[in-house]
Amino acid sequence: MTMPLTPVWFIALPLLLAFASPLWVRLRLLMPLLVGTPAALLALALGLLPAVRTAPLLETIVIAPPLGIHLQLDSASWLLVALINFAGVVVGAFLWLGETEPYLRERRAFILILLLIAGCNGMVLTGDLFNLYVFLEIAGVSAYALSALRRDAPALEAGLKYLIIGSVAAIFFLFAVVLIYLQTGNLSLAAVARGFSEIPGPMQMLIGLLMLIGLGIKTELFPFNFWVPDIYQGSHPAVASLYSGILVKAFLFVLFHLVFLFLADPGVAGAWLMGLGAITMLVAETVALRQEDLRRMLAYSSLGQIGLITLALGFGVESTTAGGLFHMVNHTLVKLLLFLTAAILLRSFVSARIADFAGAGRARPLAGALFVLGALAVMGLPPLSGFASKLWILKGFAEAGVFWPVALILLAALIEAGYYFRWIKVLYEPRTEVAIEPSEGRWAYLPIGVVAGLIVLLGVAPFLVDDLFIEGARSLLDRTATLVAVLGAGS
Amino acid sequence: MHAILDSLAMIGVSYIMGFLFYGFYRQLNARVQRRWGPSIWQNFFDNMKFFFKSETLVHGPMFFFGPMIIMAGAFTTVLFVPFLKDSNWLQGYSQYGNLILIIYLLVVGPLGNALAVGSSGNPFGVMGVTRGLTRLMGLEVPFFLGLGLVMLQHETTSVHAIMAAQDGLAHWGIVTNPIAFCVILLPFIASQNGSPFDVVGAPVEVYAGPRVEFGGRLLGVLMTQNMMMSIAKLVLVTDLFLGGATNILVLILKAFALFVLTTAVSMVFPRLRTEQAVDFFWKVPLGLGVLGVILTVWLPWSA
Amino acid sequence: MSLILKLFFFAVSLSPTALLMGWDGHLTWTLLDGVGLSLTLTPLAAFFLLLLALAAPLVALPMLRRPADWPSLALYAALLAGMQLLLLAGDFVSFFIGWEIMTWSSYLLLLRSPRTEMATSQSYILFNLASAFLLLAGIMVFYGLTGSFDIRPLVGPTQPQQLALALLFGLAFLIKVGTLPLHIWVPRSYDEAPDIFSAFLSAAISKMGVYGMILLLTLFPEALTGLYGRLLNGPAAGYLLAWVGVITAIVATYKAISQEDMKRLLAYSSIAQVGYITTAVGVGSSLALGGALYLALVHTLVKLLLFISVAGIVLQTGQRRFNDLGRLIERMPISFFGVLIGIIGLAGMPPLPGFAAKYLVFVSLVDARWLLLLAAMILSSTAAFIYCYKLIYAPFLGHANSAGAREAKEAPWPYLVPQVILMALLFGLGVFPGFAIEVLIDPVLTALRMAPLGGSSWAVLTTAYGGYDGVVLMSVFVTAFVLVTGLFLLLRGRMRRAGSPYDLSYAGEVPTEETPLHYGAGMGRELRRIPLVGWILRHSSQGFYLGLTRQMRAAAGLLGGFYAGNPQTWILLAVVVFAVVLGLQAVTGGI
Amino acid sequence: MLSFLDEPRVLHGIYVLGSLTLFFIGLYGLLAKRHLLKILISIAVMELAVYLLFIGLATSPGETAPILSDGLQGFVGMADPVPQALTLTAIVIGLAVLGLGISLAVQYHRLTGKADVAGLTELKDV
Amino acid sequence: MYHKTQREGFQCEGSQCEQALLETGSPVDEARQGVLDQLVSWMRKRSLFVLAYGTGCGAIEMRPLMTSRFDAERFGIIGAATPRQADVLVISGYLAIKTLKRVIRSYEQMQEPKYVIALGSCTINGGMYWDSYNTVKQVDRYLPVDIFINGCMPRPEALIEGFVALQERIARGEKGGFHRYRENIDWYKANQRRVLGDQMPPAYTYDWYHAGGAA
Repeated sequence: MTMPLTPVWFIALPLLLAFASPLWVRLRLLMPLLVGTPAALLALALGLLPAVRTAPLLETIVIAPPLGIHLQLDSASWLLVALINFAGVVVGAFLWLGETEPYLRERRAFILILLLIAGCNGMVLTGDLFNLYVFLEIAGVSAYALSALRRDAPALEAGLKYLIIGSVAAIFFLFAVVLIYLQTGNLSLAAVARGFSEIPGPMQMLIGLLMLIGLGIKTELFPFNFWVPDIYQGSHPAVASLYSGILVKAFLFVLFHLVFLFLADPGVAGAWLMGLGAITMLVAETVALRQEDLRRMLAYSSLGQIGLITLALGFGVESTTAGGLFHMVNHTLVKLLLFLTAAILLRSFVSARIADFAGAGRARPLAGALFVLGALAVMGLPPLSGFASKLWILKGFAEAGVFWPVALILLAALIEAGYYFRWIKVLYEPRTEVAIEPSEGRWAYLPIGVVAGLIVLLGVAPFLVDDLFIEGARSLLDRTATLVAVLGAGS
Repeated sequence: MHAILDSLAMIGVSYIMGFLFYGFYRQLNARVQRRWGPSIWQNFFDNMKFFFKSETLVHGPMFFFGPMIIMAGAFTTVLFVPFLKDSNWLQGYSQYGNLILIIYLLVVGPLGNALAVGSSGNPFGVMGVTRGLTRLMGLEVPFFLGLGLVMLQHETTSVHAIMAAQDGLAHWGIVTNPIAFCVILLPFIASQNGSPFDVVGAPVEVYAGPRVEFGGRLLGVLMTQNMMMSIAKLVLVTDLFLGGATNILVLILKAFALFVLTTAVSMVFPRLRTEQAVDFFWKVPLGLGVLGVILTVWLPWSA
Repeated sequence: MSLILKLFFFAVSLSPTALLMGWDGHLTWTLLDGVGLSLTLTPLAAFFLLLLALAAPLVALPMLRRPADWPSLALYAALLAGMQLLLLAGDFVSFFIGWEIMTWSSYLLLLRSPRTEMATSQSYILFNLASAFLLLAGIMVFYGLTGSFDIRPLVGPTQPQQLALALLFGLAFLIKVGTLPLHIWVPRSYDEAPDIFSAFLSAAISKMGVYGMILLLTLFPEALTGLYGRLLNGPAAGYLLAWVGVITAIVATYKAISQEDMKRLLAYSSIAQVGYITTAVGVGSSLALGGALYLALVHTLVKLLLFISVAGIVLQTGQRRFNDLGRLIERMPISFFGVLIGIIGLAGMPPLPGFAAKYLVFVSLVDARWLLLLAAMILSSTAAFIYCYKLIYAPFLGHANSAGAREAKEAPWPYLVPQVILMALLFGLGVFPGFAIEVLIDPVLTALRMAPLGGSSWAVLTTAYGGYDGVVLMSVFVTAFVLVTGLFLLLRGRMRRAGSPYDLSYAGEVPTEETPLHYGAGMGRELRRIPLVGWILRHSSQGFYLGLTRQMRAAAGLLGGFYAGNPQTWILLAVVVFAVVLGLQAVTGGI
Repeated sequence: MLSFLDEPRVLHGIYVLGSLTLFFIGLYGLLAKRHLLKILISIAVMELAVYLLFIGLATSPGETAPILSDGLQGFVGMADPVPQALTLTAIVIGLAVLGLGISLAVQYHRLTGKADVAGLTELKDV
Repeated sequence: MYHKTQREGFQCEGSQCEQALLETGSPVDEARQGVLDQLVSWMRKRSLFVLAYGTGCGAIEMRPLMTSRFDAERFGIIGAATPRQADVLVISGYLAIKTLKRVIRSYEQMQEPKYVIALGSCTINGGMYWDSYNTVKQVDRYLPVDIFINGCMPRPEALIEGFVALQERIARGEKGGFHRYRENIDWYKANQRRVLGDQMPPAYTYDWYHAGGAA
């Protein structure tokens, strides 16, 4: 039996494997499959790359015309898919090799993580508004459950908070979808995009706002992101790394995909998003200055980076968009690195309070060094990958002669340095009484090390991959090409 | 050979001028105070007595070498100041130096000696050194500003060139650049350790200051270099403002005139505290200097 | 194994030297779409590379002492790599990359010291990153103007553009060199850094700011003159810069005098020295730039020497405060000579090259007719004598004030070898002031299209305003010294060695070990009574930055209040935003 | 007499009003009630409002349910089937979320004895 | 008329040495008769730096010496601030035991050649303090006095006369008191110790003399 290697596997495979989990438990294949599934998907993505680079892959699974599931794998979504699955591999490997807490190595976690990956893949790939809602909810539900997995008070609290705010977001999003359908009679993204300009202005406005709030909560933009630090704090850092690395990226992609696709002239919406991004960035970085809890600090830092990416993508110029996509990738890598390192440190030092971390870097040199590397990368210091993407973004702004984002980005980076270096300093505080316990799970460093290697590699030689991002940016920005590809030349 | 003879002559001249001038100063001081005063050779006697003290206490190698450094600095300073213009004699090595170098050379020796003072371990000496350095800090600012005006006027730092430009009374620096002369006059007195600014070595206040531990032959060395250094400074100012001298008599005359002027100031003013002195330098002479700068550089009719 | 690693590391520290000798090419490395690094060695960069080549191995040698701190060594290697990249940069991207690598690796090295405090490390990294980000902003403006990252003069920029560039770049470099309102990171970090690394911080890293400033001048068609025309005989924009430099020098000098800790004193003195360099750059003439480069060279040598000597003292005595040291001259004679030569160079005294450098700057100020600046600079450089004296008196002379100082031994050889080398270099440069001009500085000036200073021989320093002969000066002085000492010893009479350090003339009293005889920390305290100095010492820009930090934290608390609520608040906020935007749209006529 | 109610505009207007009312009731509950279960119920009410709106507006009076049964081969005279299908899916999803939420709330109550949304204070800025 | 006490005893190592000391004049230094020596002596004579130690009421008589009325500077006599620079130590008046220590210290810090002039009766025999428990009666036992100037107190004119007498001695090349101090250091130290007990000043000079006095 030959199975066609189509994008549908990105969704189908994790779902199938997740629901067959009792079998894997029996076969003791749970952990290998947790790594293997995203790895296989990553391999699939790499295999599809040449094809995607020539033309977007479209796939429609017809249930009954016009009902069906449209999947669309173009250069931009390919980046996201590859990223999501890579992150899945890393986190899976960390959970497997790192001897983490048992509840993360059980069947439930297995199912939820695979569901999360499937949901994210689906969101990125789908060409259909309602499916988008469905995948959004799949990802959402699995995320709520993942947060609460530890089942102690903080975890349950995080899960509940996440669930409440996430459901509200989903309702707003659903509302927007309903309105769109009622106005255009279509759910296919391309078809909606074609008809979107014919919707009356106020209704467009209303839809836009609903969409903005729904996705804004999910993408963690400023006035809607107050829940984030609580959730990141309550969840296991490895799970938080998935949120920050995968989930938000997928939502961000969706947000901009919709903006660039629906609006013939994304200028106004782009300006709004840039403004939101800038505010998100500055507010988050500022608030992070006072954080005494490692996980919260990383959460705020995530918010800041999301703001930066929003700012870059909102500008809608090829070079900033490519930079923004690149930064997405870098941020995922860095947050994987930081959160997983934080997981290691938390295991050794129990508390996440800054005061308890004094001297941790001296007691755990490798973890300390990795944390420092991640911090340097997240601040965009060369020769690490964060620098290359930031430079790309800044260059895009400079080319366009718009300098206020440059100033804000640099200001935010400075504020960011203010707290990251505070943590680094504390990590290397001279303190003699740090008990050096034998470190368990040395293998946990392997996936982190791979990520660190990638960060350095992408920082030193970003030219290896920059074509991908340029193509991704083009396909994200080029509305007509997408429409033509999906709907045919006549549309 | 000529160079050696010339150098020896310069050292000799400056030494003789030194003790005679200071002898004169003591005489004059006594007469002002209605005393007879010591003989004009008194400084020579004092100096020689110290040179022939049969015992000299040292506190260690650095203590010994300090006076040697200051003496060598004095010799070097003297040799880098041209005593005469248009003459082969009494030139030393002045064509290899310049005004700024001389100003700095004036400080080299004292700083070398300050090491000796420090190594003696006597806190009073170090206190004196600090006061000296503080005073130096105060006086150098207007002093150098005045010299800067002169350098600007002649567009050179070479003392020879400045001297050569002052042919005839009408071209003397004191005539062509009176402000600069006024600016440097008081700092000059201070740099000579003259009376209103002589708190550095005040016996009552800091127990003789930097010299507190020096006795015997080392003190003799210090006295000698002090006299020579004074003469070097006098000759320098003579060169810059009084047109230099073509022969030794004129030199002595001019330097003596200048000396009398500074002496007159010294004798009538009471001693200032260090910080008063510094504050004074930064107000009056420096203010005058700023005025000079405004007049010569900033105003539209100036070059 | 460890020996091989150490040898390898030492070889790494020689890499700037190798680069200086062997580099004759051009290397490019594509980074991104449209962004490439191009590496070339310009004469200006070569001059600063020379400084790095001097500093790197001399600092590496003491760092290699057992037990080696491997992370430090690795970071030091990264630092060297970054600085070489910075110097080789032919375009701003590689310049910036080098700059940033230098920043973070030096920061991490700073953390290796057990004494570093949070405030220190934070101020170090924040100021340096602010500098880096200003630089990046400037680079972006530059890129916006020219469409390329290559370092080359602007063609026909308008005045606002020039001003924007000059401000951004200028501020970046001024932070790095640590001029006045931006200096507060310097003293703390130089003080608390690992003792040996302080030498490198002061000698090499601060010079990169100087390099940047001179590089900045080359970006504009007419350097500083093009910006706001001329004032008297120099560039008007430079007049401002020069005052910044001089005021920095004055304030830092007084702060240095009032310090009670050796390394902090040296830190303030570094600020002051770099202030002179800033002034010289501000004057911008060929004489002044020559002076600036010369000062940079001398300052590198001198600060290496002083910091390494001081590191040796700290290592052997465990003390770093002036009050706790004293009378080390008998126990650490070589270090004594190191510090002695160092302070002579620092004070700019004639036989050593510090004088040549200062001479050039003074003359350039006279040439530019900026006499007030000249006076201000003299104020600072004569006041510097006081802290120079303090620096040699308090540790080496006077009385030993702690057990550590009483029982110290001479520093180990890895500390002494660099000192001896540096002393020899300083001495040689002092005797041949023209050597540095002709071999090191003139090529740079020629490359910058300025008149070379020239000179008839290596012994002579020549300017249009007159010069001096180092060989004659040195021989006269040495002859005089030998003669005087010889004659003195010919005089008859006994020399009597004092019976003990306490054999002092002390108003008939008998001082003992308990008597407070050491004047170390108190030295210069009475300067406070001078109104101007008192005013300077009473004021600090630290309060401003503390206030800024407080305000930032307050803002963080305020904004953090949003994040402290419960889900209902969050939803309410979202709904309110929704309603407000909708309402606004309705009011403005959208719906 | 009440036939004007059958006019699509009026009917749709009623649907809109009704569902919006429901939506705001849900929103009120969400914002004002403090018990966790009440909040979850409010969310369900809000969701319900959206479903109702969708179904209501997508169906005009007189259309039959879009069920392809014997003899009916095309979508003639039927309501648009898509909203129906979508709403069904959404209800399922909503149910799942609600179920998860209630189970979390119950667990939380068992663990801490609290059921107040304002009592979720374990996670906060320090 | 001496008041003998236990503290200030005359029971030294034999009254012979004491007697011999008192009778020893100041013979001309045999070794110093060359032209240069005469010249040097003449210079020394013309320049006397005085360390005026204001031990007692004599201090008040020292001041007019330098003023316009008496003008000691015409003899080359001028004050010195520190013992290191001084040639002459003037003990002006009675010497309390507490002061003695300082005076000895100051004297030992002076560089040779050095001379001591003692003013007033108190330094000779205790004067009006003849029965005081804490006053040194006979300074000559503790320091080698070159010139006593008697009177209570001597007027500045007398002081000048004393100085001139000292100058004549110096010009003649007579051995100064410091020779005596050097040669009889043990005796002097014993006397001093008897008075001062454990308050003795440091033995730098003693050690130096015993080491042979060569650097």
